[in-house]
Amino acid sequence: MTAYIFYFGKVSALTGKEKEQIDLPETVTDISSLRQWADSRFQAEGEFLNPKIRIAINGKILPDSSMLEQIDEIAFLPPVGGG
Amino acid sequence: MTAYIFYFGKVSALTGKEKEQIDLPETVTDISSLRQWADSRFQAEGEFLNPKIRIAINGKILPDSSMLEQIDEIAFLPPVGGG
Amino acid sequence: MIDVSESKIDASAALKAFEADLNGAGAIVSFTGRVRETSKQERIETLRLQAYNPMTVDGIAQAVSRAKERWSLMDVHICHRIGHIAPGETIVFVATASAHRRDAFEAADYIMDYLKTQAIFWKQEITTCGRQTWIEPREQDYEDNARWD
Amino acid sequence: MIDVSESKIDASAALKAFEADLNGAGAIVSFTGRVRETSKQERIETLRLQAYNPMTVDGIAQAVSRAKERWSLMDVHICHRIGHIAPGETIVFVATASAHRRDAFEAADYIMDYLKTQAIFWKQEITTCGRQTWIEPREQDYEDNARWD
Repeated sequence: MTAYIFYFGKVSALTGKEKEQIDLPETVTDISSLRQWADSRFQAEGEFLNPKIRIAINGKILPDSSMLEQIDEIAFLPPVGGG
Repeated sequence: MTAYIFYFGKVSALTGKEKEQIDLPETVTDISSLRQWADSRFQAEGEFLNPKIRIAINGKILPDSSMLEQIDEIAFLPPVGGG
Repeated sequence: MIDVSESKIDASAALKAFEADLNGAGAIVSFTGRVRETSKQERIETLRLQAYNPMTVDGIAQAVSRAKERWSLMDVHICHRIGHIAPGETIVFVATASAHRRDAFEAADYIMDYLKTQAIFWKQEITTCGRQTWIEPREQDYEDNARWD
Repeated sequence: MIDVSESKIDASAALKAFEADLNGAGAIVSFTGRVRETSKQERIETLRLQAYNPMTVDGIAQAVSRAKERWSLMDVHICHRIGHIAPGETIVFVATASAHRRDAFEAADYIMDYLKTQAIFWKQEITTCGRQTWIEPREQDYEDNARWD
């Protein structure tokens, strides 16, 4: 499963990059396992498991229980705020 | 006692004029008697006695008990509001 | 800056001048009040505004002082038109500036409530049919103003 | 009109365009938010704003819809800048128009609270010394936003 991933805001400080295209391993089946995968990949010591970081799949924020199918785009969204 | 009098807002609908210069009679000694004088002069049926019409003497709003001395300018101020 | 005059108000130019004078203000709120086209189904020909200076300007200056005591403001700018004002034209422009936005919002709101209910102005509406009516604040205006007591 | 782009925002021109399009609106409120010169005594070099479209614009459009259900509004106009923004430049411009002023005031206030705490943006402050910090909403911003629940 190839996905385009965005690491927004302070998440990019954990990853050292703001986006990448990557083949996800088969162990990544839902949002929970996506969080686990990212956390160990970037040695983030649980930061990716923090519910304050929301996850959008194909432009829609989804709960941790959501299964991952037909993913084009993943985004990690830390707390937002503009203005 | 000669005074310059302004009749603002809806008060001018009672007087038919917005200002005048006039010699006040000697019976006008305080703000109460000024109200009485204006009310009978313009046959206003008590409109000038309404406390919602405030009276300014020389640019300062004064209570009905105030004595009138050294008057240059009198203004009758009905309820205000701009914007 | 407080300006009460018969000159037309250009809200956009007034905002530009206000912003140009500010150093470091993060938040700027402006309010523009304009003459409506109709009143109770009748077309408005003109709105006439009377003031009584220096009482009018002094009263506004005191309201600005109270606002500056109550909120942390960098600047306040008020333009209020008097004389005859056509529909669509601007009667009043208020701008406030502060470091954080709540101060600017509340101060602009407060100053508008003052102008609507306590500032020394009288408003006469003249319709195209010739009806002339002196307009007093609405009950809602007095209630809005009482929020600050 | 919702505009999220890297183009510079001219608040005065935006207010002019907004007012020109309005027929019969008595009350217009605008808010301009600008980048401050300093943060914790350090000079700011630039503020960087990220968005994630279409999510960002869709979210703002939904907030405008909620505002239009809640208040009687004639029009709403929002410009939000993204990319690198220099001190003194405008990050956000919001304008609201209504027949009576409370609607325009409250809707502008509501929309700003949404933009500050819920809109899909991320803000990075870069100081002249090179310190880079991702900025999250202040506790006060969340409290302000909770007023509308």
